Amino acid sequence: MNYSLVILGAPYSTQSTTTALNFTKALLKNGHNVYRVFFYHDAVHNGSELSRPPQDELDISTEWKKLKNEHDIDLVICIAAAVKRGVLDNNEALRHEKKSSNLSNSFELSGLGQLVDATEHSDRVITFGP
Amino acid sequence: MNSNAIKARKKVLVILTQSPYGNALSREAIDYCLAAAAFEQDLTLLFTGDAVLQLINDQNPSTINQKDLTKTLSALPIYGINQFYVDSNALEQYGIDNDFCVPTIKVDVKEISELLVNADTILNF
Amino acid sequence: MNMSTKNPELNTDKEGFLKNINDWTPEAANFIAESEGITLTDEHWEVINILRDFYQQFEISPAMRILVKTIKESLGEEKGNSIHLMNLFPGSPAKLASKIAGLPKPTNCL
Amino acid sequence: MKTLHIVNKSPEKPSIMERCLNFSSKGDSLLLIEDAAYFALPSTISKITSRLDALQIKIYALEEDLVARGINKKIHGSIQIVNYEGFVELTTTHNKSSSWY
Repeated sequence: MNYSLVILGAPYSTQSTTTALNFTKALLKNGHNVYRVFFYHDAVHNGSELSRPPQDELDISTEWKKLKNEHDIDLVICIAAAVKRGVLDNNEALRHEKKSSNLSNSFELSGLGQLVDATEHSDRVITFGP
Repeated sequence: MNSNAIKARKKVLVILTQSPYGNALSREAIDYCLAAAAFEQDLTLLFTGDAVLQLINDQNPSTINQKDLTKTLSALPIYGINQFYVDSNALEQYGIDNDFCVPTIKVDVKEISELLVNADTILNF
Repeated sequence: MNMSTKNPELNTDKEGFLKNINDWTPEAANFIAESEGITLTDEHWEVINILRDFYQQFEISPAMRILVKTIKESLGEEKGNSIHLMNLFPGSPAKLASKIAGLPKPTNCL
Repeated sequence: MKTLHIVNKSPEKPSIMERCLNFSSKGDSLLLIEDAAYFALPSTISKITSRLDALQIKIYALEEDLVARGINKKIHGSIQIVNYEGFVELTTTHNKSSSWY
């Protein structure tokens, strides 16, 4: 089956992201397809390249990176929610005249149209609340 | 940007549960609705719990440095979204009625269950 | 591109959007338009005024489809179409007209 | 058209579960994840079991969240334990899901 996930909770502040990560792994293990993971609300912080948990804690950013590399899943961060909260790619940094960008290259900033598209093209949409 | 890029066909139920200013999800839900409308998605909105408080007229959140959510909500009909279902129990709980920023349809528990049954996809904000 | 050479008081970003939308005045609109190679006519102003009213009422910048619809409602079929808007504000009319009307910069949300 | 209801907030916010149960239909299922795992304790679940039974709603709890919280051996007998693969399975056997938080 084709799945899309909507993640709303901030990583490290809520369980939302780790629950979604484990769910994604279980999906892939069971032969399902992940059409898109859409990060909205405080979950946009998942996109920051700069987060660094202590070595004895799960590095969520590395987990997404692995999934991206191994399964090429589509990790999309809502551009408006991200820019507002300080998660920017090069384009947005230039556009808003910020001196640096911080989006990890596993992710892509895009619009809410990507979430609309995901609801249309997925058999299941699972929301991971904050 | 091309609104024909997606041929919308699914019935999406957006369930709103958050109060207007204590949580940004209320505004982010409306932002989703505006985007969905641009792609002509078949959208139904259900306001339940604290989300019924979003509908109260005469809000003036400039006092707390926020934009007026009712102004944006009232744009939704222009975007073609007209199905605003409101949980009558939640209205009763807060003792509010009528005088809302959009025309609403009051629904009871049974009718709300039907909304869930009839949806293809549910998004919870 | 930089407005400061033409109008020292007008604080715009690199894309020509006002940094503070409260700085908007009809004169500011003329300056922004000029930097985009547009000389504002009455027909431009009809659209600008409608956009500003729309923003006043809803606190959002309308998507193109909604802008066309809104203009059609107040100015009729002849002007409420994308060709007319493309002629007035070439490229992406909703974005360019919003910039001149002093609305917030779009969030690239679609 | 069956719905999988996913709850993730602790019983301290009772209105969330209340809403979830109010809007459920016969034959739907309820999955307790994250802090909602505490609903699986006998003293909390017993407050809603009669309503769950009346609606013939099956109730599941996510094993990893139960174990993490030290309550996997303390839960009420009516609750079925599922791991993440069971969670995935539940999303395939229901047409859609609704997350209450």
